[in-house]
Amino acid sequence: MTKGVRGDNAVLLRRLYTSLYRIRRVEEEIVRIYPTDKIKSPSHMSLGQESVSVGVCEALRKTDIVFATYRSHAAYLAKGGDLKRMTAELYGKADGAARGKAGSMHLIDMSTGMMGTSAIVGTSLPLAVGYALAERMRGKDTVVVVFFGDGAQEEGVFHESMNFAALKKLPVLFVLENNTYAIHTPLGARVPAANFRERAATYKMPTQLIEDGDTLALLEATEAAAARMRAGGGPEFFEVMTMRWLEHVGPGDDLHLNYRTKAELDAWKAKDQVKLIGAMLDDAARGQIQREVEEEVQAALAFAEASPYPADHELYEHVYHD
Amino acid sequence: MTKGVRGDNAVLLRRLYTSLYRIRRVEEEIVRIYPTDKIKSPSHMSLGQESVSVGVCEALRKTDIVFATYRSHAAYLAKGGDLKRMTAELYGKADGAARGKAGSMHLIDMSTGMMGTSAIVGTSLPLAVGYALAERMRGKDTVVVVFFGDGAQEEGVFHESMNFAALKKLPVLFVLENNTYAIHTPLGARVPAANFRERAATYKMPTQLIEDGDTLALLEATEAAAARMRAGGGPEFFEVMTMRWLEHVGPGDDLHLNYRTKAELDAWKAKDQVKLIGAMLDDAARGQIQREVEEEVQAALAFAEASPYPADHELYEHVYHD
Amino acid sequence: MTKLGTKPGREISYADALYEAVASEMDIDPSVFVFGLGVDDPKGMYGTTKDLHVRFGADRNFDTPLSEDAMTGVAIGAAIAGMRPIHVHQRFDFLLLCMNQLVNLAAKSSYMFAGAVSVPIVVRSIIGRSWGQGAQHSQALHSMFMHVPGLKVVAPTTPHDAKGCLIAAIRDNNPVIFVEHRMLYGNRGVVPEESYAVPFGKARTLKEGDDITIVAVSHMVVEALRAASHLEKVGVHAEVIDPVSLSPLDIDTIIQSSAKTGRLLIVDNAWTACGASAEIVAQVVEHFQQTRAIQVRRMGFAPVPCPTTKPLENLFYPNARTIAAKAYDMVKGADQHWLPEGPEAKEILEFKGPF
Amino acid sequence: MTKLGTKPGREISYADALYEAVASEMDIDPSVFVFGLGVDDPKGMYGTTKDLHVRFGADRNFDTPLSEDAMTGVAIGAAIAGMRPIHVHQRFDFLLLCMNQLVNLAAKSSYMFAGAVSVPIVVRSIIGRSWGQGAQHSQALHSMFMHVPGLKVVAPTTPHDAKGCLIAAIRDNNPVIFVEHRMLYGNRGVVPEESYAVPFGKARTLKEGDDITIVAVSHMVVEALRAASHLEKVGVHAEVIDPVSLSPLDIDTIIQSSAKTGRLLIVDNAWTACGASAEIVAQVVEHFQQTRAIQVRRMGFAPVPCPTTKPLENLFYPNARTIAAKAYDMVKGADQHWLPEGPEAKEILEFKGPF
Ligand SMILES: Cc1ncc(C[n+]2csc(CCOP(=O)(O)OP(=O)(O)O)c2C)c(N)n1
Ligand SMILES: Cc1ncc(C[n+]2csc(CCOP(=O)(O)OP(=O)(O)O)c2C)c(N)n1
Ligand SMILES: [Mg+2]
Ligand SMILES: [Mg+2]
Repeated sequence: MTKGVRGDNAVLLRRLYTSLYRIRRVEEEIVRIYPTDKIKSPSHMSLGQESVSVGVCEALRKTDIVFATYRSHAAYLAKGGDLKRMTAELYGKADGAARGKAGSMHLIDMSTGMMGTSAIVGTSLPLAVGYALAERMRGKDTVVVVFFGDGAQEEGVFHESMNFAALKKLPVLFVLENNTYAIHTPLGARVPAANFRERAATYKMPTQLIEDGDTLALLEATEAAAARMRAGGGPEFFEVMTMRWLEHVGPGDDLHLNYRTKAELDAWKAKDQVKLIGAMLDDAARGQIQREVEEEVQAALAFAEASPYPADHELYEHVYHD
Repeated sequence: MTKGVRGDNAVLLRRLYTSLYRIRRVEEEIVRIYPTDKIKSPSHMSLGQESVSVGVCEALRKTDIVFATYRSHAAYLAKGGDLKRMTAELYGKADGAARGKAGSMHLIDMSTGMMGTSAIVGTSLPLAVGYALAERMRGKDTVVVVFFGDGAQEEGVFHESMNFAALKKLPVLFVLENNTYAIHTPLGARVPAANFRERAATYKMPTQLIEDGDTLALLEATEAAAARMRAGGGPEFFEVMTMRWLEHVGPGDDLHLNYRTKAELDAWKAKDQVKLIGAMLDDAARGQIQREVEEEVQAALAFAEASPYPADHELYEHVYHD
Repeated sequence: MTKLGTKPGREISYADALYEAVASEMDIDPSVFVFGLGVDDPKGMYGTTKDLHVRFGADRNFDTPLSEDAMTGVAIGAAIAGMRPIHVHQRFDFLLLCMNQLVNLAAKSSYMFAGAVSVPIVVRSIIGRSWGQGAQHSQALHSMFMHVPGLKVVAPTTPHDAKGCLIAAIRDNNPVIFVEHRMLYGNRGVVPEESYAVPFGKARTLKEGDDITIVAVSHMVVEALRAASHLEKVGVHAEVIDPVSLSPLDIDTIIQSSAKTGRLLIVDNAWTACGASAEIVAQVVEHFQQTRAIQVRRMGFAPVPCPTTKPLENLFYPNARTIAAKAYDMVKGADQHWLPEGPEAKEILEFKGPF
Repeated sequence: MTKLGTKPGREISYADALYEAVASEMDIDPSVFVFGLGVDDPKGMYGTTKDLHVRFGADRNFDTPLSEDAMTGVAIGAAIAGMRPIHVHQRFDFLLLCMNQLVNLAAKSSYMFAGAVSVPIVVRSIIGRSWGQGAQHSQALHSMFMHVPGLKVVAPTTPHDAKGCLIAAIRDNNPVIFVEHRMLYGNRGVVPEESYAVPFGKARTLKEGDDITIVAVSHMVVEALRAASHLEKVGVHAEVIDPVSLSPLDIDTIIQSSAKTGRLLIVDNAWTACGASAEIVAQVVEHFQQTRAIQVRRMGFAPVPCPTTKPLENLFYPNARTIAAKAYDMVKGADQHWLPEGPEAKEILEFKGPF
């Protein structure tokens, strides 16, 4: 897997496993509940890709900023987003992260630096750059991370955002979550070569490849990159190989669609980061985390169930700020 | 300058010089006439950059296609566009290339493969790709050239167009006319590094640098590239170093604006391609060409003067095709 | 005024009608091709492009990178070269990435070049709704395109018109924004098997009535027809008009009906500000001037972004009951507080996510 | 109804008024910054941003790569972080590259996130005209933005309002599309030296009259005032209203004036289809319903792309004479064939290219 990590390995591993397992369990519950129609919100599961968010966010400060995508659950939770407000949001309830106006595709928790996500592919890239510009103008040493998919790099705004971030030497960490598919379309149908780091390097930014969604490698790499960025080193680029286990959107499997193979998916499941990190803990520690997470998840779901729907007059609120 | 060129050097050189000198003289005349207000059309002079269009277009067939920019005069004429219809267009007259509806920024001559130009930077790039796609679908071996400026490569659509052309292996020659300025802004204020060929190479296309707007080098390079593209080799990318002599738009000098130095401009003027190619001819040949061009240019201006303005009812024509 | 044939015949869905239109045109015209994100994927754009790549070859129905801006330019370039590309967008919202090419290039080329080029492209734009599509997956921006000379905009509602308009759009020598609504895809209706074009610029009167004219756009036509049924039960006879084509717009049919009823309610499947509904009102009153004061009302999306949570989403859209109530007030005088009973639209009730 | 103070005072140009607004806000609020293509170049956006980088530092007035889409996103991201960016576009036409960020992100963020973020950006959009700007450098697309909830749209006409509205726009906590017209830049007027905000949603009656209400937008206000002078000479008293702010729109002032005159002519500096003029007509007739049949007419760009050649360009735009003629017909009855004598607008006559 990876070389040694920071000082207190045990504490760190417990934190990582808690974060990973929590995302996993919440999503498993979403999958279970989805068919009941209680969650009427197109949900793009992070299941299988949890480690990308967890590895990166573990290296960030609370004041650092994360921009992510409609596949938002992992980043939201990894950056410390409130679980109850997330479940309530998916239920469309008034206690949701955005009072039910956002749904799964637009999670937000400003108090933890989790910026609201967008359902238009690639659109958060320049926002992250702009946020970093603002922080730098005010002399802060904030690091801004933007997660995006392999599909997003095809949008012109990716090129424009990389160019500008590099030009202005802004502290933006571009994290390409390469799950090799955009919905059902493999990379081969979209790019002449999957040489994303090579291209990123032409913007004069350091790049790194993280294989297998390796949580610990990502954590270490992010810590180092964040330190360089805080010191004014300019943007960096990570390509993280990973795989979603479920269909593009929704709770189901999708092997019957035949756009990817069972062997391919099984290979990824065999190197499941949640299991691998869990295996580094002893049974007692792991069991305790699992029990605590279970309790928290069930409490969050109960909270969502109990929360009221927003009142009718809320339809007209929040369009403008005074 | 460059190594030997095709068979009948003398004929070729006469053709090249005619083309270069013709563009030069027309633009000198536009500069002269402009203050009279007869040409009410924002004109972006090619003056100083003639060789880029001439070197490339000389290597093309009449059935090959050129997409260019609002800085359109050189490409239009080099691809064989009708000079009379061009001058009449600048005068806003009914005999113009587009009956006065287009002006300098939107020259077109479909009969010679000169596609209508756009005043929105970068927008012709995907059109060229689409045209090439269409030709390939119909089994034709047309080559499509798209000229664009160093500013255009900053637009997202450049990235998207390069990616798609490379993905589909389309016969598009991307010709970056690098005059190092976008209006008054130097490259240093717009890109972290001027490594355009490096980036183009990441799209898996062959790239070449042509220094000093070298007409003959460009001709040779284009001939070779066109042959490869006709054989299915996919898109290629040229970066041609060049310099405009006049202000961004309009007939004036602009050294008083202090965004570039006299020394810089003088260095370019010293390697003027029109002069250099002219010097390869003997005095008699050069003199004859100059006289012929002069006649043609004056005839074209007289034609433009004499042409009527379009009739009022034309305002409503051409919005839709039946 | 054109009527839909009511003679019995083969019934197919709106989605199948779209498929049939494209397939039949691809069959007779080799210059027609289809592309866009997901058109050849296992779901085949809700079935509307399902096996075109199998039937006509992989280069005539192909997926693309996520590059809406350039892909629009590719369509324009191919059209200038003489092809008839159909560019498909899973959501209308994504067209916001294509505005530069559509408005600055596609709409302008014929005119700027005095007819030297034509740009026969079809831009299929699917409006999303339901299951929490939210603010960025539910927009209907047809009025932005109606604003721009050089573009055509059509929004067929019935399977019959879906097929006929798509065929007409493909054959049209101009850029056509083809507006579809996801909630119409399952609707079934009589669709001739043979090829036919529904000409643009002809509205359809789907139901006759003397008391009020209801002009509805896209999915709102379905709701307006339901509203008209509610109204019949209380003795109010609404005339329901589907413009079908928004640009060009058949204002004459709307004017004639308004002259008859004296009341005009326009229900757009969009926001009203500077919308199709505003344009229709303006043209109607410009026509009548002071010769006739027509009572007019507009309904449309609430003037807010679309919320995801179901209770608010329900309020965001006009529906059969609120349309009926508004029409009733217009006929009987304001604030009658009549609201018919009735279930939510079945296509919305039955729709299951995730998308 | 708000009136412009007529007391004498310092006169400056519209362009200088814009400069003064930005400079004074940058002075008092460190979160304000300016960026866009050419803002710090030797021409300083026609002087409106001339030396801001010298006065306030190179990071508060800076040029950008040609990347309108991302730069809009950069503005939004910076605004979410608490800054107040002003993004300047040399031509309104370039905003077509920004539609996705402006409509899908800027307009939606506050609502989607239930007020957790605000997006206080100003998008300065300069309309081009004259000297053959042509189809791609002369568009005025404000109605597209008026259509979208979550955005504000203002189009000041006088130097006084240019300064006051820009200050208000900068202080506004929402995305504001700030519409300027190149032909207004040289116009001079009384502008207080001190800082002041002109509140949005208040129209201005620039001239009073009883015979007809002329509502004009942007540069057409200047032409409408000239038309009103022509009309005075033949005894027709036009009231001229400048909405100043298009979204929110002060329809009350327009309604009151229309009630007084019974005639409403709207002259937009844009196409009419689904335009601001359609929206104003619709709101006015929805207000009066059958209580009052107001005579209404719309004028705007010819429904074609803008041609470059001067004779056709002249026909493309309404002008003082054609506006006066239309108003005269409305007051006296159709087809009077009266057309006042008069020179072309001086700002257009005097304008020399190249751009
Ligand atoms: C601009 C835009 N185009 C298309 C879509 C439809 N769409 C949603 S997700 C997606 C695939 C994105 O793939 P990728 O960026 O690799 O992210 P992943 O879903 O794999 O996490 C597409 C095409 C969209 N939402 N936005
Ligand atoms: C999309 C867009 N943005 C901005 C402009 C304004 N503009 C016109 S030309 C130009 C500079 C382009 O520079 P480059 O591509 O290097 O071409 P050059 O003028 O040097 O030939 C700019 C910014 C425009 N026309 N279109
Ligand atoms: Mg992916
Ligand atoms: Mg340049």
